[in-house]
Amino acid sequence: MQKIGVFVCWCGSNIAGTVDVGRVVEAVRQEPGVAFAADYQYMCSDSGQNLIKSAVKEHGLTGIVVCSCSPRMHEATFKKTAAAAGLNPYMVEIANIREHCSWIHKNMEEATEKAIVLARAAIAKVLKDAPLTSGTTEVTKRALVIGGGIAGIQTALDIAEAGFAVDIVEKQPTIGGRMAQLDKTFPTLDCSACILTPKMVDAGANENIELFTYSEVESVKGFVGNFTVTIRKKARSVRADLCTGCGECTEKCPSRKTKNEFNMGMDTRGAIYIPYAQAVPKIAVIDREHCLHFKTGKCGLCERTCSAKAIDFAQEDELVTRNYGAIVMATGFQMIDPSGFGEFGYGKSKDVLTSLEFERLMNAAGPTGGHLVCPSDGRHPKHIVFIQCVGSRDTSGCGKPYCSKICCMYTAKHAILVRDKYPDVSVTVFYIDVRTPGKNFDEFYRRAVEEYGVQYVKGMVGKVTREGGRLKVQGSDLLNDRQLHLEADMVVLAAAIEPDPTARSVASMLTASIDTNGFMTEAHPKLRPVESPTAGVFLSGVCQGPKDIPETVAQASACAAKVIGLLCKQKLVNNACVASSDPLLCNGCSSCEKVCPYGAITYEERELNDKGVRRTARVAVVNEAVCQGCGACTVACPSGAMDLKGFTNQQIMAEVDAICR
Amino acid sequence: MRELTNAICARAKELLQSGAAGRVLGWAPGEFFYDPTPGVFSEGRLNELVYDGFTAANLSKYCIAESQKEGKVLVLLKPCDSYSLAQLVKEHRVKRENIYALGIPCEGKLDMRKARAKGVEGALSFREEDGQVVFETLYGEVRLAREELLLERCLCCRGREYAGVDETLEYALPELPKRDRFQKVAALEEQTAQERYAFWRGELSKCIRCNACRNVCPACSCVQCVFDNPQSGVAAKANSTEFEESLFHIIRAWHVAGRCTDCGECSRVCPQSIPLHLLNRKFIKDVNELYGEYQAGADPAARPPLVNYTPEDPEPSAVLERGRA
Amino acid sequence: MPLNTSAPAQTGEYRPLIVAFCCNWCSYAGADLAGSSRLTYPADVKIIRVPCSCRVNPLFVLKAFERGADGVILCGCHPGDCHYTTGNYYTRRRMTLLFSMLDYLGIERERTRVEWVSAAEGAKFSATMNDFARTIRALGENRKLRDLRCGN
Amino acid sequence: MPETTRETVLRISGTNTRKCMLCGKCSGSCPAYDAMDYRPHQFVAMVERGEIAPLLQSKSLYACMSCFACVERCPRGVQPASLIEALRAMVLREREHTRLPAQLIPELIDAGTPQQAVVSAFRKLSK
Amino acid sequence: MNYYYYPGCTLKTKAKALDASARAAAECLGVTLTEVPEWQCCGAVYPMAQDEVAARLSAVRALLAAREAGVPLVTLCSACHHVIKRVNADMAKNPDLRQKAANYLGLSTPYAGETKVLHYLEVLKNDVGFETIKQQVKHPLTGQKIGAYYGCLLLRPADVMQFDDPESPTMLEDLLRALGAAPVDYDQKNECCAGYLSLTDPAAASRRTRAILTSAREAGAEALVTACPLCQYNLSRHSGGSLPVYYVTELLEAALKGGNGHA
Repeated sequence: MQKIGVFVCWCGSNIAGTVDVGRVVEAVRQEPGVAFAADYQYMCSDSGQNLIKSAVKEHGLTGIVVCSCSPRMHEATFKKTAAAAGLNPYMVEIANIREHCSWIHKNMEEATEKAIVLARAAIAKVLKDAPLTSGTTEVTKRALVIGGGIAGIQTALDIAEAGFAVDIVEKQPTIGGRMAQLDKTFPTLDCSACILTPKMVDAGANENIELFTYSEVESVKGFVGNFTVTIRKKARSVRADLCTGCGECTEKCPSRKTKNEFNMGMDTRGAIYIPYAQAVPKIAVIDREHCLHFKTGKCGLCERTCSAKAIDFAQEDELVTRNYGAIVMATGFQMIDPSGFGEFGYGKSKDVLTSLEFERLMNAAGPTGGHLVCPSDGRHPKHIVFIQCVGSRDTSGCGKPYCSKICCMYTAKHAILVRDKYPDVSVTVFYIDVRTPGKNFDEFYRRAVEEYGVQYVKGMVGKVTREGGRLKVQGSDLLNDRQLHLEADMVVLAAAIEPDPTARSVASMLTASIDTNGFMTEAHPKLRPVESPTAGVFLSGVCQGPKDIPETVAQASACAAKVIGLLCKQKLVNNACVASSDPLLCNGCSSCEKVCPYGAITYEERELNDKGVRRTARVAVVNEAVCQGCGACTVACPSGAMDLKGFTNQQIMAEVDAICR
Repeated sequence: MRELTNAICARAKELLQSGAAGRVLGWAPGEFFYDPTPGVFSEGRLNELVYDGFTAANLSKYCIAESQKEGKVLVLLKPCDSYSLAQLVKEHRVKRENIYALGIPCEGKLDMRKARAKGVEGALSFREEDGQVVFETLYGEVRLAREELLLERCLCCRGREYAGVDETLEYALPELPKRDRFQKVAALEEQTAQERYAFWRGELSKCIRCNACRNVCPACSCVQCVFDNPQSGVAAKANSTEFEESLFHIIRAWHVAGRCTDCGECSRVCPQSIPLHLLNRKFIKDVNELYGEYQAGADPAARPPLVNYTPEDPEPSAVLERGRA
Repeated sequence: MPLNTSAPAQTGEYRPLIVAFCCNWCSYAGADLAGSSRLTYPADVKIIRVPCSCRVNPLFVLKAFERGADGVILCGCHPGDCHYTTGNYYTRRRMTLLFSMLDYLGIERERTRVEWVSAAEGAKFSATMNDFARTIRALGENRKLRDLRCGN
Repeated sequence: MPETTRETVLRISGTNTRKCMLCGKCSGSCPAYDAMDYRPHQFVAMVERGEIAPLLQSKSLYACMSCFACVERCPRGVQPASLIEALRAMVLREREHTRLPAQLIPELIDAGTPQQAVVSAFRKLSK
Repeated sequence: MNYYYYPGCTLKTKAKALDASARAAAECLGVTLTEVPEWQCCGAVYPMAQDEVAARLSAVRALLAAREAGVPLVTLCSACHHVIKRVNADMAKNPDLRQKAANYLGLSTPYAGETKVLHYLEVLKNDVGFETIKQQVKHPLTGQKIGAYYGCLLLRPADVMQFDDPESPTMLEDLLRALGAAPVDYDQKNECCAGYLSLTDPAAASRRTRAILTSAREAGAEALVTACPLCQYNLSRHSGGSLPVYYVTELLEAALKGGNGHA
């Protein structure tokens, strides 16, 4: 005979403001099996938990129902409470009367009625609960970081420092990511490459880190602690073990028309190339799409040039399969193509640039050697207009509804850099809001205005036109109640940033969820910001949401800490809610085996004692360490032999019954 | 017909003598001429074996129990029955190594209900002559065209291919009609929801829950049926309401969906003449239309449609919009 | 802010009973987000948490109807985003066929629905439930499945 | 007097002024900006605040070219042109506010003036 | 290729050249344009006020006629196209307006936007194909530097008009290229000529057209083309003859058939 205790939480006024908790308590007392019912202001507080513990002891409760917030919030808390009181933690059920009731209903009568029904369903379920114990599995002591930008590098370095092996998969031929393309960094104006390249070198040299550059994740199987990942190492056509990175071949390559990705296509590179001087690993790669040898079979100049004999035209993609305990998403971002905003003239005039292009234009290793000139004709500009929020905070269709977060600060940086280096160039910034929440950020923006005389105009540009070889910018100056018509030599668009498109396919392989904007969803937006809801998958950098460098690095290290915490564990406690098959009911038909995504079900011949009758039968057996408890098998099973612990057929039917009563 | 029966017996005898099997699963005379029943024959009793217009029973399901016994059993399978056995083998329900499957030809089986509806009363025996069935009755001879008496399923015969038999017995027989088996399903789909509801309510209300459909169905071969399991939550015994009563046929059709070979035994044995095969055929038609042609039992390697998917499968909502202008 | 969807139950007003099966990872979390965003939907909707939409046996759906539910809705992760990789693909086939069968039997097809709601789609969850509840209210009480077979 | 509530303007215009994030792109795009006393962004803000009366007097109602640049470029889907049109309609629906008496037409047109110009002027300026 | 054709009032009077050239070119290209029977003036201005029903009715009548004939409705004048296309969208998307229009017109089946509204240029581009036109050109406009002027009404609001990229349209240029001309790109091609104000505020119209003409001239244009009679009037009036402004169909006809003086 079960003795159930029901504990109704007020959650301050969050629940009690809309649900008459007293009436809920009264109602559930009448339910069969309920031996105790009480309400309390904060059931999750120490004293609330103590109330539960003492009630368990005093009334000899065998099961607990807590009517409170979502089980996603405090189910674990109350399971611990139950365990502390000597109950099996799986004898706890939560009735979600906050998120699913008090917060969405305004009428007390109605909300109270619903709360009672939800409580009844939980009671009906707990009456059919059985004590469960969890199994354990080993943890593979190796992590995979997907993406080799500053986020991935930092996460990998921290994990490696803690003594664990970690692999970085980067689709480009070098690690470094976006940060390598930046000139200076705000708000300190230190050189981006100067602070990034030592980390790239560290990552390349660290014996715990293995780099898979020019590589992509091909497939992912398994689950937390035991992922199996196949990585495709694309053929570089250059042998990594032989190439010395001397660069001879890149200079000799006769195919010179390929747009240089590193410089945002503002100059060209050879078909065999090293992305940039500080590349790690510094190994050449042949871009087969543009290589004359691969296109016509005629060239082979690089092969003849290479004294290390590293060129290998016959190289093929290589698949590497490894096991990992944890996987980190660090797939980063790209800038949107602002061509969708034709009014700004991007694509029509070469002097209209994105901020990232401008970044390269200012950089000493950039297409102009760091000389600020108009891309259209190489003239020295007199006036540069920056336009903020191009495609950010835009719900009209071609933009992004969110704030890209970094543009205000980098635009201030650009403005300062221009004014610092070329005091003769005037700078105007059109802004909607200047957002500078960050250490020394607002001070930096004020320096742009006060020390460098950057003109900040509150308003948006309506149209950029070409006139007399220059650009004409028509925009509003809201604070001065006028429409401006400014002549400019360059216009720089602070285009929105968006998650790198590869994130979507990788996330899909990891079964990690993605939000409507393509950013990775975190397990909890405030309390678990570096974990994906998928156990064993962690988030580092902009793949989770727009971030600047210090934030990215902070999150990368936080992410590493979480990974280290996982890899430190000797064993992982498994989900106790696993499938199990009643051999006496099993037909042996293999339907369940076919739908199991984890291969957790196998079949074996067993001798059975069927109510005194001995028979041998082919029956399903569930590997509890592998089963993740989805329940697909339970529905595939026609005889009902397969059931899911914690969510049994009887339990769910009982809930249905209680709700429909 | 006698000639074909003799041929079957002769081949069966050879097989028994060669040691390919130790006994024969076939049809034995029933209480009346029109209800031969499944039976197991030793070599000596082979002369009792019946094979005529009324040996409609699908013997596949009996292989589950027979294959568990000592020695090999020779089972006689009409083309459509062979798919049932193949499906059972695919589901590991039958020990295939204990079975010798002999595919035997079929000229379509007869429905005594149709004969009665055409005025055959007090029938004592029957014989077949040139596409006609001649009933000897208390009131004299009645002659009816064979085609008029064919079982519903035989009017939509799916042909003379066998699935997974060890050998087939060649014997020339006239072709059977090949009507569209989904015609009635499509006609129902065309109707309004009200009309369909009225149709099914009328049919399902006739059910007396005798379980004949379940007992005869080769796909309904669970070790224990959910309706007999008080733990399942659907068995009538466990409930005070009439869940099992009202939803039995939906659940039964659901449980055999993707596994049902459309052998039509359910409708044949229903004492209330409920067209139960129309439920199964609805699932088969949907599967064929939505996920590609699938015939249960035909391909031992093919994944059954309900334990399979493609990322491009249509959405439930889109499917319900079908035909809704 | 219109709150008509959560209008108090007036005497005589028909209130349907709606059972919503929500997968733990996406849709239940989406419902939580609807809650924390205070996006209302009618109290007629009662949610049952399942680990994955593929845990929902058609028997549960039929059982709910038989016990007096007027509408049953299943919510899961978007196809391709299943926490268990493939669960919702099976759900999709199963429910497609089941709903098609119910339709074939003449049960109003609007009484059953499958929606994919991610953990980020609180607004979609609320909108879906409002729409479904409105549909079910318009349909009225579900008698058909219970009466499919007359008592004899 | 015409109804002069914010709600009326919102209903007739079918636009939602609360979506505005005060970026000023409408006024940055407007080709009639310099001829206006109240500018497109001010229409949005003032309607939102319920300051309808001054807008009914505004000469901007007759300066707007209905070119829809503000509608097209608004990042938030606000339609300043629809607000201006709604207000113009509210004024014109009062007969005494007809801005284009028919007798004036002959002196405004020349031999080449297309019908379209006359028809549209009537549509925009009279009731 | 059969269509209902809605000429509109201006094409029957001051812009007969637009109408005549369009019909002639259509005939050459195997496009059959049947004039909508008893069409009424569309009103020349799309009523943005959501409570204006009467002003939408003549457009609905034309749309209804096309629905009954089961053919797309083709327009040519930018104003007509704008009005009819947007009213069509209203009927499809706004149940209130749809019902009110049905009540006014006494329709048993309300008009719900079933008719496909096409601009003449869309027919040329999508149904005839610029490539086909190119092959049929007998008198190519080789070397002619022509600026395309789109104006406002064809392009905006783009979500309803769906004519071309509202900021960087290319449809006219693509056609001009098919005709053998050398289109000139300039940034004012989609800016307003203030046509609606040409009666009441000629100064505004003058300012706007000057900006457009200057921009086109600076880019090297020696002529402009447009599809709108009001734009054509406005631009020619202020160009002082320095920059001829043609209807696009005039050039089309000339290229297909030869003849006309300017081509």
